[in-house]
Amino acid sequence: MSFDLRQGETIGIVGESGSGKSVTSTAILGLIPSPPGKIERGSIVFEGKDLTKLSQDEMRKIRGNEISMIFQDPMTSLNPVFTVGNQIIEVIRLHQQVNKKEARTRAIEMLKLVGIPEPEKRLEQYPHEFSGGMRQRVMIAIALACNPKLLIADEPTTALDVTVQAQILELMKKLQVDLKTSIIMITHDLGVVWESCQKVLVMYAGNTVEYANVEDLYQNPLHPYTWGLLDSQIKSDTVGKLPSIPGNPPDLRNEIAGCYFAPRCAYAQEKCFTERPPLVEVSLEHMVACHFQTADHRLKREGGEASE
Amino acid sequence: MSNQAQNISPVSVPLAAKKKSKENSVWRRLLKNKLALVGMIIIAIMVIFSVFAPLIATHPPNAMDLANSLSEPGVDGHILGTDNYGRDLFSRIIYGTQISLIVGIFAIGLGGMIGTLLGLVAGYYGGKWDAIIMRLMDGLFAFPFILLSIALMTVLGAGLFNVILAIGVANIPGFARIVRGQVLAVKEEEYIEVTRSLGANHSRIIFHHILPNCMAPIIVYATMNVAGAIISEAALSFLGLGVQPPTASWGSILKDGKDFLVLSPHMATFSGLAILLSVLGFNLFGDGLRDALDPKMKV
Amino acid sequence: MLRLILRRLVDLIPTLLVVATTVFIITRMIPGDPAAVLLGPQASPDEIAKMRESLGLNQPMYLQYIDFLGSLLQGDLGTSLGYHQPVLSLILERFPNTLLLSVCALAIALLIGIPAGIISATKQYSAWDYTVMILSLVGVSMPIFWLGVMLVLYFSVHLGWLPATGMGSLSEGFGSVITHLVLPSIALSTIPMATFARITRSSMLEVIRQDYIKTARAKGLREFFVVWKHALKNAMTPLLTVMGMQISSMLGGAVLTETIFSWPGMGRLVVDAIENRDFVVVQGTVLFIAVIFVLINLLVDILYTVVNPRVNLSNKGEG
Amino acid sequence: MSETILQVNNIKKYFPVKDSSLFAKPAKFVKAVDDVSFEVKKGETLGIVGESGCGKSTLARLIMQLIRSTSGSVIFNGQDLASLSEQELKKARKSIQMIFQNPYASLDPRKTVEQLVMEPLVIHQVGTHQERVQKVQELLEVVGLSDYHATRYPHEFSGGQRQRINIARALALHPDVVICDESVSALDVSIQAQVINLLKELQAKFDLTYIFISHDLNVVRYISDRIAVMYLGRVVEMGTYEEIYHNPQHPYTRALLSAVPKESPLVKKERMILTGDVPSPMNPPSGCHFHKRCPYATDRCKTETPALELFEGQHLVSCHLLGDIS
Amino acid sequence: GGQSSAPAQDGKGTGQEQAAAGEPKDGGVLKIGLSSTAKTLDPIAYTGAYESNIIRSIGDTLVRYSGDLSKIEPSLATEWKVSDDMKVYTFKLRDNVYFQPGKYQDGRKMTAEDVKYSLERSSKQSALKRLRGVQSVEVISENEVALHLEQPNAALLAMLTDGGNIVVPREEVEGWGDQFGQHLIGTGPFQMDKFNQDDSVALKRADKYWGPKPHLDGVEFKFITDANMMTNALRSGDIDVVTDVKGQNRAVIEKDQNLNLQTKPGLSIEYMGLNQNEGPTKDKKVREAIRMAVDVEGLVKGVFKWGGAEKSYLPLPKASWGYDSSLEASVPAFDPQKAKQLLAEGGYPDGFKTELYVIASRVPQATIAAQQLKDNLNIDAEIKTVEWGTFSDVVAKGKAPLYIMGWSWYPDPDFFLYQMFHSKQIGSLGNGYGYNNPEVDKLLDRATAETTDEAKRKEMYGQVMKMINDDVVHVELGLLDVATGMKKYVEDYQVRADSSIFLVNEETNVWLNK
Ligand SMILES: Nc1ncnc2c1ncn2[C@@H]1O[C@H](COP(=O)(O)OP(=O)(O)OP(=O)(O)O)[C@@H](O)[C@H]1O
Ligand SMILES: Nc1ncnc2c1ncn2[C@@H]1O[C@H](COP(=O)(O)OP(=O)(O)OP(=O)(O)O)[C@@H](O)[C@H]1O
Ligand SMILES: [Mg+2]
Ligand SMILES: [Mg+2]
Repeated sequence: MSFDLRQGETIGIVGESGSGKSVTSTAILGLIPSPPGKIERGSIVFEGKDLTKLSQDEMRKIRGNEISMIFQDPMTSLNPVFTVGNQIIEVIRLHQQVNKKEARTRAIEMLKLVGIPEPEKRLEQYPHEFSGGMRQRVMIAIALACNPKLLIADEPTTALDVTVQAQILELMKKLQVDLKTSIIMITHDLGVVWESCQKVLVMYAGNTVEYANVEDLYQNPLHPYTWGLLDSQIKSDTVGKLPSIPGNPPDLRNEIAGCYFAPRCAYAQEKCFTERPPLVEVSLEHMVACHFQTADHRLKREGGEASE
Repeated sequence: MSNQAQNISPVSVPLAAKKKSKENSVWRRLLKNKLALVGMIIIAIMVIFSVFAPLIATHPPNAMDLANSLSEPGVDGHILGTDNYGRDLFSRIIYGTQISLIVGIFAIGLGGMIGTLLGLVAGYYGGKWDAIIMRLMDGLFAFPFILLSIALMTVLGAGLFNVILAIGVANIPGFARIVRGQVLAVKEEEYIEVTRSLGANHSRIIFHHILPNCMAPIIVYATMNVAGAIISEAALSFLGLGVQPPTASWGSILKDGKDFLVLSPHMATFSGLAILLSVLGFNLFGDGLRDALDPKMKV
Repeated sequence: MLRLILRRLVDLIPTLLVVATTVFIITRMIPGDPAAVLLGPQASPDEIAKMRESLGLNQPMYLQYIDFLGSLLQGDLGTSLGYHQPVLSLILERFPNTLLLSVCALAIALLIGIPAGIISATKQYSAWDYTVMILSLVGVSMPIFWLGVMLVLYFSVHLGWLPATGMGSLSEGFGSVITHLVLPSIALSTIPMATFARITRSSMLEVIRQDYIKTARAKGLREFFVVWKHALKNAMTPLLTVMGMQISSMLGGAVLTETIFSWPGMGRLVVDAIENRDFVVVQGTVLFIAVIFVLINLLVDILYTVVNPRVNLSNKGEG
Repeated sequence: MSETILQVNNIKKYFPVKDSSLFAKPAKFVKAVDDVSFEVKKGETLGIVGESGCGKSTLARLIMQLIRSTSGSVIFNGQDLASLSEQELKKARKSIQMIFQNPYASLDPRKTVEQLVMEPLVIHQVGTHQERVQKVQELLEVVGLSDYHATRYPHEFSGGQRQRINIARALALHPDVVICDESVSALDVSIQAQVINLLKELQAKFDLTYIFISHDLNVVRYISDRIAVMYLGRVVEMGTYEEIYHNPQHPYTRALLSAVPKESPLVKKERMILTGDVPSPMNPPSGCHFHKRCPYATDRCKTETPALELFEGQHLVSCHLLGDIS
Repeated sequence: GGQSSAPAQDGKGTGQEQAAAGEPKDGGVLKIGLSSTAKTLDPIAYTGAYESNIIRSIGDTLVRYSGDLSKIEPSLATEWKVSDDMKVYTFKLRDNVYFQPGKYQDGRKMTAEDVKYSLERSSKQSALKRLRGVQSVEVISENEVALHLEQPNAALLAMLTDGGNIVVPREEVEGWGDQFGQHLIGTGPFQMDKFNQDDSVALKRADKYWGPKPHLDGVEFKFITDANMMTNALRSGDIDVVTDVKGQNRAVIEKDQNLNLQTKPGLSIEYMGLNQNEGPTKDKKVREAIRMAVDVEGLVKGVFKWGGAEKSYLPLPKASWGYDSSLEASVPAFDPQKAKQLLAEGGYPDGFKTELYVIASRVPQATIAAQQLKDNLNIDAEIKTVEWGTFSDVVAKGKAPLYIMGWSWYPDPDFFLYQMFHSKQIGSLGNGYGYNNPEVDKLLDRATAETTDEAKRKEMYGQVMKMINDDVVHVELGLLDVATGMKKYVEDYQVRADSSIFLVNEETNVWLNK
């Protein structure tokens, strides 16, 4: 997969559970546990540096400092046995030459910034004394404590309630404006993508199947998987039987020769099972990986809603 | 759901076969695990030793030759030398396998079973039961092993069974505590509540759901304690509780060997090695079994 | 918290009553007349009879029991038949020695067992891992007397670095006690060390897969801190349980170690007392040990809350 | 459709809060469910929405008699469930089943699918073993799993498939009422659609009654005939789905509706972002529980608890400002 | 074998060594390892031989045995005489004897009152009755006391040598009460310095000791319960002297360049007791068969692979003056054939099943004996290893069909033969087989009541042993050595057959040659 991202921009990565979204994002930080994982090939260029070529030490200086990350589940991503303050101060002192007191002041500032009332008191509390939404805000505070240039948000709102989810998305938007941070937003909820991203990357089984601007993708989705994804979202006006993608994602432990989506694809033909389609740019800044969606050939989308 | 019936393909796999296949899968997983396999081979060898001792042993285990006591390994056809009575050490270790195996397995089995049961009850029911059982366990833990053993001997008389009983009883509190801790965690799992919602009674919940999910630490703890049990047997035989001379057991050979440690270390060394090997076997097997019983472990 | 402590202390009463009764019954039940054992082989029957009388052993059992409970209520553990001294003072004289030995052994076990377990877990399936695991199995199957004699043969007899037995005394300087302490502590520490290594390993393997470890790494934390700060504290809970059990059995008297190294501790006291049928001492020590166990369990429960703020003590064990 | 199958009357659940200090009065409670009443008719689906921690699961547990209510009653087919003996309750449980929130945690990891689905049959001693095996095959078929899945373990399945296993298990005893506690919340969109379709199919086929709990309003709307909105242990609004979606009255319902993410990148949606978190049920605000986060709150809201009153049709609302907010 | 080098190792030998080593040097602390813990040193309360060894360095008795145990010598009493009816013993006391200073007295002179107090305390209050049959002690003058006996007792002087009968000051006894056992005060060469429970007892030189001035500054007794560790401690230099050396440790010490092993036949015998009243052994033929079927020679060699014991013939150790080697010949030799025949005559041609009780430390003896009984007579003697408390209970109650145990006490034969064979002792451990022979009883009584003359008494004891031999009560097994290991630099250390330790007296004065 490949994509690029400019300052202050947000890219959304969507795809079902297990489609490799988290692996991609942790790869950027060089955090794929090895063994078993390892980056086979390719490069990750951040501000001109290839992150895959950096040493562990250099990488550590970047982590949490220039690139930071918010994980999927706020309930399990904070260390339960340290106070929230401890965990924020830790990252500040790690990357900035400040003393304990200054770090503490900064931590309080951060908590205030993400909208946690009584931050002085809250600093001394443990994660389990926070609600899910507050924990996710703490995670954001940790991630933003060193003014990173890039924030990777791995499903930052999946575990949260709708109202809290709305709050968090709002907060991230605001912070992005203030801090000029670029964001990689990983989610399986297209609504979140519409809400907050400029570009979107659709992943299936570890591969990028489509990459486009958000509007473009919404109006003119090309990959059958993207169609399925769009269709199965329940909207305020959905009635009748829900369109859904039949079957289950493939087991990636097995060798699969063709297009990963072929077994579930209504449009699949023989070729799809034998040959992996490359990701090609079919129109301006719109890339798709499908044998039958090319610059000069289009599939006709059946069922669902036509978006032309 | 009868209206569905015609759509349903006939049951393809006969039931018995299926049951078997499940057991098979645990077994297969065990066999696939190389370390567990090593463990099983060790245990198998010990079982063979204990069953076929008369065939394997090179000498009668109790035949003394006082003139040739404590001879070095290899001398006069004594593979591992002789003990302080001039008895063939190899043959005694072979014969001793049986006692040591029986004591190790049954004592831990007994202590493990009772301890697990108590731990299950304490952890599951909590409250008063928990307090009573666990405080009793504290009390039992406080009892010196020797005192307990002498008392048991008095009531029940000496014998192999009482060695097992004494060591078993001494092992109860440890199991109870470990199991209780585990139960406290498992009983909060959602699938336990699901089972309750299906109308299951306590015993079904405890034995069909909580217990299987507590097995991992129980197995590990049990296999680790086998060594202790085998060694304890020697301590007990000196109190008159249990296996009496001239019957051979690893523990008693080891303990006898202690008095010749400096000049003739082979007695203590070989019996110690036998214990070590069996412990290795049990632990490897235990770890393998734990993994094999855990459907999540990929082998 | 205070409530819990108080409740546990109240719990202690029935425990002690049960323990006291059981130990009373057991000591009266086992063969061997204290008077006869005390007087030795040369005693004549009428001397033994006189001795029994003077020890109060010819009273009816229930009276002895009532006497025993009565003085127990007044905090009196009785007077030793063999030492002719109050049992409590006998215990209190030896308990610090046992405590010292156990604490040192525990420290060694922790300082080596936990790092070994951690390294084993962080390098799972490496040569290191296998080495540590095999060594830990050797550790649990190593008979203490064997290890003790070997240690002494090498370090005391061969190298002459350390004294072989005894405890030394503070009057010869602190160093004397320290040097006497080394070998018995090492011998006593092997089994707990091996246990800790195994428990730490499995518990670390669990913890290290958790999300918050990923978070810590994503912060740019050194692996060292990730493991030793973030992971370890989370892995402590099962370790504490086992630690509590190990301390309990050590304080109950590391009988073998104390015997081999002639360490003047509780273990020897109680075994001696059993062999000499010094029932009063047996009763006293068993009760004392029971109290210690309950206190250690309590301490472990309190420690749970320290390593894990989620644990709510008042709910634990009573809910 | 008109026959009432389940009735919940003024049910309350107060969890006592254990305080660790020695001298505290034990008078503190979490009012997880505070005076909730509703009825469900045969064959209908009642949706319950609300934020995390508002008492949805507790309500479900109360109905299932997994926990005892502090007061109030659950009447099922005319029987007060709380008054039943152990044995009678076991019988009643055949008719009410629950599908739990978390498909990952609600399956015993050490049981095969067959054992799991067969469990209710075993517990209630339905049929011979042979018949049970047959039944399991049928059930797996019904939920769209194949018979070769029967010998596998839960971890070998995706979330959607696991939820199917849960559903199969819940259906094993032919229940009348199925409570779905966030049964699809943990699933991916495409899987979620599969499961919802399945639920709807089954409802049609077996005339099931659902109580469908979720915090996803679109899902609830899609599946439910009537919807109850809960906030901090209380029902704040209840009505048919048209009533709730097209004419929401309670400010909280409105906030919930507006929090649903955009459905298109093309529209600009004005969202009503609530401030603050759900307050702790241990220490709920006085008066109307919602007043601290409500942009319209008046002084009256701070002191006086509003009652759940009929607004129009079947539409019940609990707000002092009923009709005043545009 | 330690025995072969015996000449240099008996009491006199040390004297020659001393000459070779040159002038004794003063100074240093001698560290002695004892194999059991001293619980209390109170003379009336102590129970173990280990404790009495410490007591002997602190206090003195009126009389003591000479180094070779051949005769009673003066100690606090300079001379004594026995009345004709043998019921009054009069002692003349040494005059320059002072107690060691303590908390309740400052080292005052010992008086006749102290002797009276101490001996009466022992005879009335001592749990172990170390002064049996003393009716009263009379202070005749400032330096003269008389002991009045209930009945004649020729063994009185032997009893008086016991550490339990040292003279102690009343103030200290009463002042310390229960604690006196940790703060013993006496008139001996060393005084209590520190009592570390279960660990060690440290003594320092007593300045006003009446005897020769000790060369040593002090003595430390260390309690080391594990025999192997004791030897290790000797080798590592933790201690200078180990007592009670057995088994492999004998060889280990002999091999070590820096160590000396001194060994001599002791006052300990081992035997198998044969139940006289119950089971197959009730029949004398069976008992004879058993005795003949045990190859004692082989057994002793097997158990004591590294030496330290010899075959025993009589129920009396050779170190006792009562020992009569002419009786050895009347003990039948090992003869399995004849044994088998006797057993058949006794009605058990195919052997029988029985039990052999033993404590853990004598399991090797039992193992070999049982094997021999099995091999030679097809008797299945199931070994019952029990700990001491149970053993003494079972045996004293006469419930053990066969048992192996040991006996050791003063050199006076009374303490062996009376204890083990007088019917009055049935019910106690000594006569656990229930031996009852009125003739033996009579002789044993006479031997202490009629005369104090050793020759006459020896004759009577000889007759007793003959009868016992005929009745087959014991199978005598081993006669154990007393073996002591020590650093080469320990000089003038006397190993005594009764394994008592005297560091300083008229015969010896231990010093360190380093
Ligand atoms: N440590 C690992 N070892 C082996 N396989 C892994 C590991 N981590 C992830 N995978 C596999 O890589 C694939 C992609 O996983 P990833 O976590 O990136 O998915 P995701 O899109 O983030 O899913 P979700 O929405 O559930 O977070 C999955 O098939 C997963 O099983
Ligand atoms: N056993 C219990 N003891 C004490 N408090 C409880 C208990 N169970 C639930 N609660 C509390 O009751 C309140 C309601 O919980 P409940 O689980 O019913 O919420 P929910 O609406 O299902 O939330 P979610 O969406 O997170 O599942 C919460 O504050 C919870 O902390
Ligand atoms: Mg992910
Ligand atoms: Mg819930």
